[in-house]
Amino acid sequence: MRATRLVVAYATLMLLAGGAQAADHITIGYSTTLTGPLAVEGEQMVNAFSLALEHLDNKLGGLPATLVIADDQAKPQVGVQNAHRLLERDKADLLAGMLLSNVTEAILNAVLPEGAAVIASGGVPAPYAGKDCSRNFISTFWNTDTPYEQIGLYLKRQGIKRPYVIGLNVQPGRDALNGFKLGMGGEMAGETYTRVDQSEFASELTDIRRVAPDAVVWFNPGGTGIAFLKQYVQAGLINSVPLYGMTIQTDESKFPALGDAAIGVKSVGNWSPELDNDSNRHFVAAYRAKYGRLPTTLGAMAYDNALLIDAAVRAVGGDLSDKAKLVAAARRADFASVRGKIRFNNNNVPIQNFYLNVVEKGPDGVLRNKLAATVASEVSDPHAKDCPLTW
Amino acid sequence: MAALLEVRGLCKTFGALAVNQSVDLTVEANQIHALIGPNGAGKTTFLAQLAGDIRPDAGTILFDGTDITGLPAHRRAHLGIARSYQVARLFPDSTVHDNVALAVQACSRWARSVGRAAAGIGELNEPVAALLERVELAHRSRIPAGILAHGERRKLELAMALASRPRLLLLDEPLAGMGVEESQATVALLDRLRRDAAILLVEHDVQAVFALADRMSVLVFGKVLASGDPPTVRRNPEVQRAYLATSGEVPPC
Amino acid sequence: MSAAFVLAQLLNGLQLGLMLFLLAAGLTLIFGIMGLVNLAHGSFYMIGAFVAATLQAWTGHFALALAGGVGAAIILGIAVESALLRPLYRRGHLDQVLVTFGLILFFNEATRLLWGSGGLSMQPPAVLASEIQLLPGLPYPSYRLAISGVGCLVVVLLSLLLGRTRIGMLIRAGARDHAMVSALGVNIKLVYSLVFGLGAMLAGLAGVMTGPIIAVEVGMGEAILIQTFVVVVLGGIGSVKGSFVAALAVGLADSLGRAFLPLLLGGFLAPTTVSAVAPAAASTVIYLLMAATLLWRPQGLLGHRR
Amino acid sequence: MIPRRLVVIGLIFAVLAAVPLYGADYYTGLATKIMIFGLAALGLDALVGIGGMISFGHAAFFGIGAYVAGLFGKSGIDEGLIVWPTAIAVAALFGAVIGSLSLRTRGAAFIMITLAFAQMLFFIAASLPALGTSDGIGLPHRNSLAGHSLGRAVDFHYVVLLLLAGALALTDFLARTPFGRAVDGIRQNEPRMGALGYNPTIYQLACFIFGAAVTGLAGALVANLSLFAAPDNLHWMTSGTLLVIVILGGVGSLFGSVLGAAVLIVLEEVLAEVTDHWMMILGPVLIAVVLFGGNGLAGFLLRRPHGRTS
Repeated sequence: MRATRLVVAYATLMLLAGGAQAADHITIGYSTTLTGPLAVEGEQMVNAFSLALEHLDNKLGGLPATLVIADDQAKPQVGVQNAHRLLERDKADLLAGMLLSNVTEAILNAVLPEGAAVIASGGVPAPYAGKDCSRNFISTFWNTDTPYEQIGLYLKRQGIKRPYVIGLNVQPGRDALNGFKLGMGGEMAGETYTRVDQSEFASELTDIRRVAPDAVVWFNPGGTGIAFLKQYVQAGLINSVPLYGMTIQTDESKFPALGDAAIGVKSVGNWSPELDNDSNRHFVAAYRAKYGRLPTTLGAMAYDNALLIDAAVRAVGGDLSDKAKLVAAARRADFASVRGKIRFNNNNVPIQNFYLNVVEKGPDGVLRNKLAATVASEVSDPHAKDCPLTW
Repeated sequence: MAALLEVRGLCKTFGALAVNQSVDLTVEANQIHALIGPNGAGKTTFLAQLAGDIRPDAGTILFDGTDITGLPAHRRAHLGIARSYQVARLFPDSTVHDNVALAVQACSRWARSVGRAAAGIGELNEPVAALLERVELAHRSRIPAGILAHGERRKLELAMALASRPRLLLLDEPLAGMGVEESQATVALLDRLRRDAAILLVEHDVQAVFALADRMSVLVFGKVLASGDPPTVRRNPEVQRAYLATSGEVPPC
Repeated sequence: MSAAFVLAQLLNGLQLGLMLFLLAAGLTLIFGIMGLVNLAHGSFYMIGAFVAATLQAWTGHFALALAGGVGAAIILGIAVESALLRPLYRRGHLDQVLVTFGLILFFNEATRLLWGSGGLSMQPPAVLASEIQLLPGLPYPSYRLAISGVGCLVVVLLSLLLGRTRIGMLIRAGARDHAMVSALGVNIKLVYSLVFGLGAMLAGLAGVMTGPIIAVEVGMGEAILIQTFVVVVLGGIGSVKGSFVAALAVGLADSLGRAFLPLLLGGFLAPTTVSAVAPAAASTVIYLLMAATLLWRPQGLLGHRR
Repeated sequence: MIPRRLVVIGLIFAVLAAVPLYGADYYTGLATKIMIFGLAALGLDALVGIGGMISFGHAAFFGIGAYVAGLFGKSGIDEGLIVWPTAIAVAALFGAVIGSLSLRTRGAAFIMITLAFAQMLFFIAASLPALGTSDGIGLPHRNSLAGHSLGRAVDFHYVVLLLLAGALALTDFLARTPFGRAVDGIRQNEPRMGALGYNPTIYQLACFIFGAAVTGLAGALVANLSLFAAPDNLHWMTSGTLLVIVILGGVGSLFGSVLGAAVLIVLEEVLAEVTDHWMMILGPVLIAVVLFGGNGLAGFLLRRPHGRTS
């Protein structure tokens, strides 16, 4: 009985104090994958996010920032458990990071109903880009079908008639290939999904040879994707049938494992280290100086993630109590994205440009993605129309 | 009267080694039939085939007129064949009492019961007490079987073999490792058992064998050398040459 | 569907089968002789590949990489056997499973600590980098043929070792009947170390050989380990010959399943249903093969009842 | 005098019951997770510790339970009194099929076959769009119990506590029935049991099905905890984790599963915060426990040669 009265008294006190009140400190709960095959991507994200914090003097929107990092082990259930720990024990003001869309979806399912704010830089689960879009969630990245829709539109313009699609048999893989079909339209020459642990693709490659398509579109961002690409090159197919995928499958973090097999591979992405703007030049140079290599797309997204939070917190004057207000501020925020100026759609996913990248070996013998062309400008993702939110 | 157990032409080879070569053997009801022979003669393998642990390569086993050659061990047990083992491992983690209780419940209506804790079922526990009394192990009933002395394990084996009220007991060296007194008591017990069941007895203690056996067979190199009542077998010159004469009176166990 | 297509798919299956055999041969002997359930067998595969990839990056020579990778697997294998696994032979399977499970965690994480989580690149030797025209209309990567060649060579050498040498016969006898080896009075510790080293060597060889076609990355051993288990059970524990037959069967079933199931299902199902069901069906083929075989022969194709 | 075993069990449950009184939801959730994994491992301990069957594919039943809850959630049925018994029944059914096939072998082959079957289910779950492939199936919200919402972490915690206590009591009782003793006898000496007249396979299969059912219930609960059924629940690493819990807790002790789960989950939480390379510590810890640990935590607490010796 006494306890109840205490709680009531406390609540009244808070109400009286109420209204906008600037916090004196901000804690970011950062969730990503730091063990298993995807750890390499998670490390890039943490590196880039930390770099941004350094550039901002360890402050976000003027508030001294604490970063608490949690490893989701690429498992949805671990991600959910971490999210609860970050929010409840570490008193995180918001969650950031996020890598795999299925882990993100589980986390969003768990924390959004409780009113938490998630300002992320990972893959957006299709439902949360569409009908389940939320005022408490925003991401600097994309949902996987968007780049593939752009690949489809691009290949159609290039006169491709009979593409063969091959994807990892996971939900993002199916989303991606459906996105491609949406952009491309028409019949596929073949459609194959591969097992998550499959590292031997001889059967599929033989099938591609049989079908003789005029292009192959692939989705396989994990370690088995490296095996696929190497085998595609070894089978001599790379010279006869062009291969297209998204850039994060063939960027900096994959070069050590791919080696020269990556040369000539074309991909579509929303960012390139060669993008010419102040923020990007600063980011790429600083990243290279600190970590000795070029950043990856996921790193760039993580850097944007920190800049976005910084701008949002500044916009609400340091008041972290109203999470929806914070996210709303983020979507309107004027921040110096490494992609130049970007804006957010009604579903809180960026409207952004897409570029064609080609892997080449520089004069120094180092592999890099060469920005070859702009594929599309100011692209909205295909789910935005399903999102009921208006602003 | 028909024989309780009738074995015809039983053969078993392991690789190149013929362990049993066309063994014929008959055990009458309520008789003790001793099976003797030097080490490695194939006696244990023979018992294992009767009990169903090893499948013979050829031959038939008839029990009470039924062909049981292809039956699994547990089905034979239900028909009334019980077996004791040469190397007694039993259930080392369970108490002496629980060892025998397992044997008692095996062929009772309680075997698959999940309705009551075993410790509270009188129908299982009373026979256990009686059996332990019978083999003089009652005082050891609460200790794990794994820490029993060798002779005590033989007694426990015997109690478990008796638990199902079998019609045929296959005993593999029940006296091994027993002191003189224990040995005498067990011989007396086996002697009394004759009233309830036939016994096929593999035993190295020749004195005990001659004291107990109604009939005996001599197994050498997997073949039955002689069969008959003890005096006849004892007089058989081949037996004397092959077994008794070469290895002395009492073969080592 | 052309004959060349079918033939190429058969070659794919054979090559996968031969790689599986390299892993399964050692595993089945270790199971058979020592009664040891070794979950960490895939770790030797991984270590072999990592060391080879590193050596290739340093020296540029494939042969050196091959020798180094296999050597590292042998050394690690013998070290693990004598330091950790020896006390386990007399313990139950449960303890073995847990210790080798702990070893997997350790090796994976240690590898990540040493080499980072990005994985390494390994290239085929220059002479084998392209594809060759096997038949008109049948180009095939020459490195894959080389893998099959190495696999066949190992089959021959292993059968000579097991069939013609005294130590080989001991190993075979021991794998068939655990009690036999000690009965023969040989130095059992030496035989155990030999067999374990042999198993680790074959696993390391498989890792080095597949390195150029897959991603050399942490955890690569586990994906293939479970298929290897299927091979060992299917062939019969302790039987190298059985493992050979089963490895080819599993390799063919897996490859052909992935190649032909979609086409087969496409005959009577809608394309969307095929793309939904075929991957699931193809990935269960080898397990169904195993279940069916066990119904018929619980001891495996060439295994002995034990 | 109350037996020490009961005192220990009483203390464990008292601590678990007290967690929500003192901790935030996060700690309550952690304690709930410990109980759910303890329950899953209890099912496995019935197999391993009493039945002597080392299954390396027990995550199959954990996953089956989770997916049953997921599929019900998707179709809008969220009454625990319907979902949980169904999860138990479906897991038992799969247990019957997998068990009867696997029990055609023994020893090492049994270990590998159970592993292979679990992998098969993993690949089916991870590849079929109807089961959500890699995403698994989300539950819109937690199951209710007889119409009462379990949305609050505390309520769910106590329901899991009761289910765990019930399952532990039932398993403990069954182990003491004639049937349970027979299963234990088969673990100790299978040929001898055959000679006594038991058909070992029947008893082992029944034990296998029981263990599958218990773990199936745990699966339905874990889906409720994370509002998610994921292929990960079926993965062989989860099977390994369950075995680790059984060993840590003490094989055959039954209640030790809860202790094992507590130690492993807390260790994972603590180590993961110290270093990303926590598996490098966990691996050797595991090896040390197996080599030098005696019979796990239960063995340590009871200081008896074997957990099941009465």
